Amino acid sequence: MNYSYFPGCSLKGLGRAYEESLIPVMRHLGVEMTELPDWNCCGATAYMSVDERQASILAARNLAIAEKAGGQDLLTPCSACYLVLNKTKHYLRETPAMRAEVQQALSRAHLDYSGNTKVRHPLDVLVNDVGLDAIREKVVRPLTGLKVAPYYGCQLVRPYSTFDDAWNPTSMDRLMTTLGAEVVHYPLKTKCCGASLTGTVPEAGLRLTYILLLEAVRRKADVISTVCPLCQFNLDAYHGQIERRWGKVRVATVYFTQLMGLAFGMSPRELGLNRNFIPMAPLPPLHAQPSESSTP
Amino acid sequence: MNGTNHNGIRIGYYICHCGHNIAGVIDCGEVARRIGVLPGVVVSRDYKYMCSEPGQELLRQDIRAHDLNRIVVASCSPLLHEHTFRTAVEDAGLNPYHFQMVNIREHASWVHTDHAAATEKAVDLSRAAVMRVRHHRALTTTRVPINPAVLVVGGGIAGIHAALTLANAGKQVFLVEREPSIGGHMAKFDKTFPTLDCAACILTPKMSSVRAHKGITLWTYSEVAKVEGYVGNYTVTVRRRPRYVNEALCIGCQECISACVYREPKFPDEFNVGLGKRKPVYIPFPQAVPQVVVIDPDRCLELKTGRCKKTCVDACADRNAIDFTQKESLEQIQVGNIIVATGFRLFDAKRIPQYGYGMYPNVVTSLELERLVTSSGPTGGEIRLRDGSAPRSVGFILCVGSRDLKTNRWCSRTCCMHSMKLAQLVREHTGADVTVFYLDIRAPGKGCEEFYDRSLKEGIQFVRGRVAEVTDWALAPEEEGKLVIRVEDTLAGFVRRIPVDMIVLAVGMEPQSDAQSVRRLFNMSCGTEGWFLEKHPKLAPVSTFTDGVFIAGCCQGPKDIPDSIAQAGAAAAEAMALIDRGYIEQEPNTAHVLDDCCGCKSCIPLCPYTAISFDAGSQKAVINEALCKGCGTCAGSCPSGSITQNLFDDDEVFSEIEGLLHA
Amino acid sequence: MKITRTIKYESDRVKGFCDEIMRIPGCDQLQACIQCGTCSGICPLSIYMDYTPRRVIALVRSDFKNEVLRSHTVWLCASCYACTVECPRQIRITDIMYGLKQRAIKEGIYPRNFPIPVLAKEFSKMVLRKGRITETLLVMRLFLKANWRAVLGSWRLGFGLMRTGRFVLRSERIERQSELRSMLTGKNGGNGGIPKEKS
Amino acid sequence: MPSEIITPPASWSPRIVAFFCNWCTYTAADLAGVSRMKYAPGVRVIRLMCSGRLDPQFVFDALRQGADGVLIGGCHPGDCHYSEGNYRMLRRFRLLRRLLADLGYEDARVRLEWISAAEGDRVRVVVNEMTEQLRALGPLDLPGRISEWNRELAGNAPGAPSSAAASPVPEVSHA
Repeated sequence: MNYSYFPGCSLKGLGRAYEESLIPVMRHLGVEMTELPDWNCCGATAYMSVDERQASILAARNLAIAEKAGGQDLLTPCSACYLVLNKTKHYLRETPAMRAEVQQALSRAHLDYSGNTKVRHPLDVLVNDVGLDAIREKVVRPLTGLKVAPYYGCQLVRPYSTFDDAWNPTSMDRLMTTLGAEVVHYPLKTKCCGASLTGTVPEAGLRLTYILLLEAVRRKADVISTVCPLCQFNLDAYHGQIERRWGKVRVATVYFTQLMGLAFGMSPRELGLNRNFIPMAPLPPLHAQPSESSTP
Repeated sequence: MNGTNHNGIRIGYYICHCGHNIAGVIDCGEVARRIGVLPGVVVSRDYKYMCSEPGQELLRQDIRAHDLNRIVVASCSPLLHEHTFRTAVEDAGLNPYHFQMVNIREHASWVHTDHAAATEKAVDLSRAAVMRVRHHRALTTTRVPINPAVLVVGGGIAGIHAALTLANAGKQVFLVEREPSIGGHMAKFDKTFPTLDCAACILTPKMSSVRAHKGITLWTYSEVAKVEGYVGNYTVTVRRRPRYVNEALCIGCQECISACVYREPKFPDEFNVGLGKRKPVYIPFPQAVPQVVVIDPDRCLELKTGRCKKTCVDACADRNAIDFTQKESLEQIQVGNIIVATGFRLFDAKRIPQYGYGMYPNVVTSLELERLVTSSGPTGGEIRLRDGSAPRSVGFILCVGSRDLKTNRWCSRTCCMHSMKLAQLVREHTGADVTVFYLDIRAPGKGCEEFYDRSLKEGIQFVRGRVAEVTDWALAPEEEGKLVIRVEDTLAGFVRRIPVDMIVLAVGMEPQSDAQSVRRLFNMSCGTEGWFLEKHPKLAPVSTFTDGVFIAGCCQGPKDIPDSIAQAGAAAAEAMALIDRGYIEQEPNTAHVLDDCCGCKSCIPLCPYTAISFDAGSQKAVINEALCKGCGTCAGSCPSGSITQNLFDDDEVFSEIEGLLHA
Repeated sequence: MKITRTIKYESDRVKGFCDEIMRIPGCDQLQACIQCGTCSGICPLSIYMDYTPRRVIALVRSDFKNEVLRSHTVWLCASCYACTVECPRQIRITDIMYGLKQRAIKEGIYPRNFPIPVLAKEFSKMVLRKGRITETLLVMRLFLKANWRAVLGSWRLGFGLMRTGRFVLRSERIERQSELRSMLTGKNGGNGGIPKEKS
Repeated sequence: MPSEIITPPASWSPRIVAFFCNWCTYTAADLAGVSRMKYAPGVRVIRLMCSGRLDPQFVFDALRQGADGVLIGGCHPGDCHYSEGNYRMLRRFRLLRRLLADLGYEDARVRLEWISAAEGDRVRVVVNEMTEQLRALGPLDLPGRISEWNRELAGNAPGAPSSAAASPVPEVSHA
């Protein structure tokens, strides 16, 4: 399985632990990822607020480079990038005038956009292309007893994504069960984490993050599993500020790929787990695991 | 073609303004002027309303004064007024088929904004009709006798009322119902709005009249399997499912039910929408008609395993009504008209997961609450939460599944009133705080606004806003252990969280899941939403495009009980109008074989009505006019052009094409 | 208590504003709104907004341009798309919010002393210069520009990021930056196209 | 006869002759009207009881008389008011399509659509789509071409111009 890989700016910065865990996990499953040459910022939500045309060109440039690179599906781990790239595809298909404008801009760099590249999220690829059976085979250290709150956030499932339900997505739930973890009922799984408002308008943004943490604690989750660098940052790095405002809501938030890596027997450090503000409680030593752990 | 002799052809052309409908876009005077100069056109006029009595009179006078023998009227769709004008032409002494209609309203003025182009189109269409009408021949209709029996499909309130109306007029009626009892949705209701009179008191006497009426043959637990023939002469095959109880012998004593080897009712009871339990042998509800038990083959031990003690048979004793050997049977009946009253189904609330139906036990549908509030229901009329306690606060969410492009875009019309009725009953029974979350209160019926007024005075809270979600996570102390509704109070202008004990979802109506196959069975059309399509929303609201097939009740669209009954009466009257005339007049658009038929027989297998046969004597095909329904398929495919179709003759169509294109 | 006048006169409307917004791709369904409030009810941030999303739609439809563009509402939208997915009329409310944000920036009448539009503009400037975003640098710029006191307030966060190796100071940039800039601005090289602020 | 050949291509709009069956597509066109949907005015509808009545000669004749395209509308398969008239027409249409292709006509000139009585909007979409496609193809102008060929034949030119070889003259032999 070969994919183009669009890391996005966050995975090179605040979300580097996501990339650090994604790459070994994918390699372990035999998935080839080739980083898109000279990719640029997807435009994200902020750019959309300023200039729609320029934002579309930014996204389209990446899609055009992916086409030029061979047209494999473009793997996009960041939810914001995933949404922006899919949304741009959608609008360029729907609005011929905008498409013509974008096409003209791309032609300045001898690039061409056909709209055929599929933008995929690693969760989609892992569950639907690699398959849960293949993943189960690689589990050497089942996460038995670990209570996971699966948190999908907003932009992965809404509104351009089609691989899971917008209201009650289940792919990560199934993935976590495959790893041997116990999935807690987490009704806030698609609620917004506050996005960049945690930094800009903390009184609003942090409260959203707080509600997510509070519910995870109430449901007795050991760890929240995320798919998005911004969600992870908000739920992890703002813990101190949140607890100072509203009291203790201690629960670690990690990338779903980090949990996969742990189940595959990789070390926490290798997976970037040391980059968390709120550390995840170490898994019990392997020999304490029940013996059926090796059966698929 | 232009060689046609115009001598003797005197055409009158009339273009209708239809008030502003046509004249607002099309320059009618200009069209009349340009058509007036065509060869053969003697009179060309524009007039405000051609279909009005003065308009028709204008036609009749001109026919007499100018000795016209062909008439063209350009106005609305022929499906609307062709018959009107043919009758007017006939009144003036012309053959009604020496008339041609041009549709410049639905096909031009209403669909185009460019006045010049629409006028040009009206001229082209009119020229085509003028050229075509020259070729029209005098035709006569044939009369076919009508079978006076009527089939009514569906035994809800609409079907019951239609059947009784017809039977009371002395007609023979077959009433076919899929469920083991008639009664439909109405039988499940406690009280009816806006009068709050008891539903059973209205319905059950009608149900027993059906059973008692000599003119009605009632077949429950049966479905129509096949419909053949045409108006006046339908042959209908009905599939009768086995009840495993002989209807003629069962007296409804229900001893078999008490005697069943299942001591306690164990299986979800359909009538109580799963809130109650029944045994494998059961009677759907106490007032069921017919009062005949039914045995559920999926639950009955004997039918499943063949190894039951059959205590029911012993209980039935010498009446011997129970018959485990019953098989499905097919019965054939002959009827002249069919009334389809197959009703609706309720929207599945699980399709809107954010309201938590199926996830939170105290989220119920309006029909479930209806069963809880009924004294004959599973709780004896006590409104109870799943834990057995009485709710102290109840929220009603309206428009569930309705007015939503993702589910059903229509308004279901009854849910506002239905919810207000239930809200009043909840207050009456429990004294709970009731909040109704609505988008717009639609209470336009007679006495309905007054009912809304009364609901307000009863202390029911109304919050205008579509509920965004129902959750069980508390953010404030008063929310602990409750269901929390999050909604924008759009009148107050802010978001509210409202904790309640019970939530009632006012689920909308949608077409039955098998509406498409039923539609095909009776050769009807469905609208975009899937409701059966009436022939015309105003002029023919209970007719369909198939003559002799009528629709009544909610299968045509959501409506309340008074409207369903009114429609049922209208459908019965339409059927009676046909029956009492005694014959059907057939459109003379039948096909005929010309002398130059070479006898290749290629047309014979094409006819869907097997109206074409081969005459060995003359070595030509022959069309049986009584069987021909006038589709023209044979005429369209005859390799030697030796079949013509009346009203759609080659000459007529070719002149129409020429007229359309040649300025 | 301060008494304010809330009546609106016809002269307060900017005729044609709604039509203008409806021409933006994705905003064309605006007129189908039935004012049900699902958007506001599902919006996690509507509780902080001066006008709820439903009211923003109503204001746009009635051409109350200044009220809309000066409101905090559009800037508080976190783009979670819940409203877009839930809207029973399939109105793309999030995209309408974007359309309004662009309009506000273009006209320079967004709320002052409010960090979100500043973030959006700093973000786009950084992309135009470097092609990529270095979050820590962006946040520092933002704090310096909008609210320098916050930099002191969040020292713990910054320290934590450094401790966990997530505080990146090396600026990310793409190789063919001038090519990207010429695509975006339609000009070869230069610094054109960076939106200018009206005063 | 067309005294003026419409020259400015911007204002030229194609003429479509449409054959609609009485029960489905004609009713759908009525519904489009009742719903006040707007579509291109170049289409002219001829009502047939069933699409099964459509004689292929009607199509040839419409093109010969100057139509730029022909649209045929019938009930969806399985929904024919006469059970199977639309299937019969479909069989004929397949043949007709091949014949037209052999004669050099573009596929977009003759189109078959199943449109039920409820699909008023489909009428609008199909007419507009077809109008755009025909606009892109340009005028067919068979009457003009036929008279040109007739002139050439009368002039008895031995080396016929290439346009004649590429352009078809359908044999129409009705009436």
